[in-house]
Amino acid sequence: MIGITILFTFLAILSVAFYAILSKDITQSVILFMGVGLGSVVLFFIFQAPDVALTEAVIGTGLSTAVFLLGIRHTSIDKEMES
Amino acid sequence: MNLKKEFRLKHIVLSLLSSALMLSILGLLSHVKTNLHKTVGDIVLSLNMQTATANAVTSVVTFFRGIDTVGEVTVLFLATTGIALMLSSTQRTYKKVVHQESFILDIGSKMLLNVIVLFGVYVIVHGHLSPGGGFQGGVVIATAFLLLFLANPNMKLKHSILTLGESLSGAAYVLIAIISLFKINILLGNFLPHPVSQIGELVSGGIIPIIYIIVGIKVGSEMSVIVEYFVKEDYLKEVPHA
Amino acid sequence: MLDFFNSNETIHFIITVGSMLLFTIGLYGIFTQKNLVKVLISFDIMESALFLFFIGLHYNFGLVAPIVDGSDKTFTNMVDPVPQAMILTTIVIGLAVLALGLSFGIEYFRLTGINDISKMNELRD
Amino acid sequence: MSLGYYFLLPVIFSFLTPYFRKLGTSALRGSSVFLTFILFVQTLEYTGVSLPQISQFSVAPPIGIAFVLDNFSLLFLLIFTFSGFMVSLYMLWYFKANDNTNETRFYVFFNMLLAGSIGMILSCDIFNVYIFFEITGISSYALAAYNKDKLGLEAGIKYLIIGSIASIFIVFAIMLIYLQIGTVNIGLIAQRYSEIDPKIAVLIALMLFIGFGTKAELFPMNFWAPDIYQGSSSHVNGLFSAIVAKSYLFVFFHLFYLFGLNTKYTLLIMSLGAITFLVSEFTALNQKDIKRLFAYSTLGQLGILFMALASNSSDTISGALFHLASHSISKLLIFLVLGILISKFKSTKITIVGDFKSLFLSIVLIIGFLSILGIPPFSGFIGKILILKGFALSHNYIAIAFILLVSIVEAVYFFRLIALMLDKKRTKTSVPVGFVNYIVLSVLAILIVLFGVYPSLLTHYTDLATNALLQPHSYLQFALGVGL
Repeated sequence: MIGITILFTFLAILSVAFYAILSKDITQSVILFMGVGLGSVVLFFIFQAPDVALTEAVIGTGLSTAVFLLGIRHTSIDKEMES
Repeated sequence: MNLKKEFRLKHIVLSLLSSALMLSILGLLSHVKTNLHKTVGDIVLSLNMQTATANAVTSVVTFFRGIDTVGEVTVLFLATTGIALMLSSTQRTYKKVVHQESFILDIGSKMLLNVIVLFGVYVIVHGHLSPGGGFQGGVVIATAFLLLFLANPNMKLKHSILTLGESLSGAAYVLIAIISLFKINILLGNFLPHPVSQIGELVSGGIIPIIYIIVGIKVGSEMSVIVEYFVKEDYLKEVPHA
Repeated sequence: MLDFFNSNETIHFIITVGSMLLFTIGLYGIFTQKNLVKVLISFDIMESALFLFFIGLHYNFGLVAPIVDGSDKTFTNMVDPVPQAMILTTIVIGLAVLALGLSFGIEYFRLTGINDISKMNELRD
Repeated sequence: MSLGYYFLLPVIFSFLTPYFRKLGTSALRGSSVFLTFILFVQTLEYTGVSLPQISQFSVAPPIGIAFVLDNFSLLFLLIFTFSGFMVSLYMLWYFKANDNTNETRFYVFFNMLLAGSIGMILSCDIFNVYIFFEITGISSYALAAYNKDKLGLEAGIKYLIIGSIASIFIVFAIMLIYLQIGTVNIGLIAQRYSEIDPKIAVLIALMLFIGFGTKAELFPMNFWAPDIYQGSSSHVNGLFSAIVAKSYLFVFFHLFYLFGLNTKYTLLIMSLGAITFLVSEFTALNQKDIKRLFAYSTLGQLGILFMALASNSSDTISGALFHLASHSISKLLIFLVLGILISKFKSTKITIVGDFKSLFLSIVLIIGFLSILGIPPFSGFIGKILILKGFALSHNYIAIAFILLVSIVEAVYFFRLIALMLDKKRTKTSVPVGFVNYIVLSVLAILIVLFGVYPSLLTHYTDLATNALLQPHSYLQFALGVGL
């Protein structure tokens, strides 16, 4: 069971990461990037690394996404976001 | 049209190149050993009982590789200073966001703040017993402030208190290292009593929980400062030069 | 079928291939993306790939997290704690560098209105 | 004093910087001078002590982390602490003459840049080296972008991106090492490096080469360096050239010899160094920006150092270490003088060296130029001649011919600068120097002349350092915690 969970989580992470890179919309790619973090949290938990999982959850998924979302408004020329 | 084709071609070539590189690395990685014996980690696990810390990762972070953590805290401090250098508002003017005071939002966020801070403190204090510790708990506390900022962008943190917490906790960490040098002649040693029988209790492990609490205060205040700068940058738009 | 998936060799194979593919995606992003935020995201994806690789290869079936609870007070049959501590450090450093880079980008965008790293070419021969 | 203070003292000073600022600007500046002075004096004391020395943190290595000082790192420690002391004195003038809004933050980065570089050369744990690598890196990104102008920020962003790539590869290498040997202690890795599967060993060497080679400005990965130098302030360039690049160079060659890579990759590194030297000197010929010109000059000198340090023969390495010390001092001198000129003329055109009127500055600047070029009686001459002598003793005549030929190219642009400086037809403006700068610049110039006239003052240390590098037996013993 664990093996299959690992396999499918990896597939999910890979597809999410791929779309995060390819997406034209920066906001979308930030949110998708958060998906990579979430998948990593699941995997770290399976790999018996709860400390790393907690760190990845609060830092990789939580705070860095927040920092990105707060920061991108001032680093993009998107007209929609200016209004 | 032609340009677009060229662009696509470049993408294809680059992706082929990077996948070729990675495939070769992958081929090499099939030779990696995966079940090692007698690693440093095994020695650490066998020694870990002496530190009287239930969580081995915590004892590695704060004790066995303690100077790494001093460096890590310093990296965060440097990043905070750099962000403050970049985004500090000395040279620009901000306009105040017209903020409609919503009673429910205000009260709700303040109530949640207490719960989140309490959880952060729990994570920090139980760092040596359960997963978590100073870094994680500090960031949890910072996210509580993020919530407060999102509810009320005009809020201001007291910078003098944050600077105090940041500077003094950092200095305290280094001072603990130096006191230990005078007490047991080893920098960053565990100079407080840590009987093995206490393992699993809240007060156990000598200086290890104290270090994690200090790290928690430092990380919490630094991350709050980072969050505040980014929120201010985002919400309080600059007045265009007339 | 389940036995095949539940062997150490298989999961180590999945971890190696998966994390290296993730690494490739990040590398591809660095090569092709022009927006500074996306480049930073690519860096983070590459770092995540390395973390998964490192932590994953230290996991074998039957090992538990390196934390003792009340009843059983021996540190045996546990996952290696040193890689976890190292990854913990690296995650925090990664966040620090990322936030610093983003603040550089914000300030540069405020001055010039450029967020495209291929157009940052004031400095040249 | 325990070696740990080399890192802990700058850290505590940095943490307390906001409070020094509250006591007044002079307390802030004074604290940095005091700190660098203490570190320098302490390093001078270590010259009379039997080395290696070790001081451990928490647990004895190889489980814990320790700082080990041997003769090789002592030489670098002397250069770093001396350069740091000189720059902190120079900053006393700089912030009086220039905008000092963000002075507090500058001192934080300056102290930590020094501490990170020193930590990198002292630590005997490769993951700890990575932490110091990041500390130095973040300080230098912030220092590059410190002025918050267009050029500075662009330099900062470029430096950050390049630095992140380098650090990812270093982390990868460390992970592979841990997976293979199960340790991160440099002494233990060096002992067991031959046990690694040869294919993985190649991969590890490649990753370390990319990571540290990028930061040490070696040929295929040094395209970024001139941009950074052009965008940053001149005194920051002095720091980059005298301290930061040298610390990455230290780690590169330390690991190169400890892991036994010198048996396989000598020719590769030597040829890459030669290409660095050739390309940079030719590109330097038609530069219009003075900081960029000296960036290329720095790259060229680093190229010579790579050639000589990788050469595997003790005479050449000893000469290279002499040249390294001399280059640090000379480049620091040049960049500090340029800083004075740039803050006066507000321009970075190459012509500013012809526009000033100050006998003192002209003399020290010419001393710096001639020393880099390798004209007697200055220290750069001794450095180059020792390298050439070393190559001659190991019958490597191609390298000798190559260095001599490319040095002619170097001479072209240096003499062009000197001619510009001595040109009587240009309108000259007098430049205020500042009291403290008279001391700093004359100390640097006197050292250049002194090492040129009495090279034995320095060759004593470089010979010891070469021995420590090529016969690392005692270092390895100490890295495993024997001396405790």
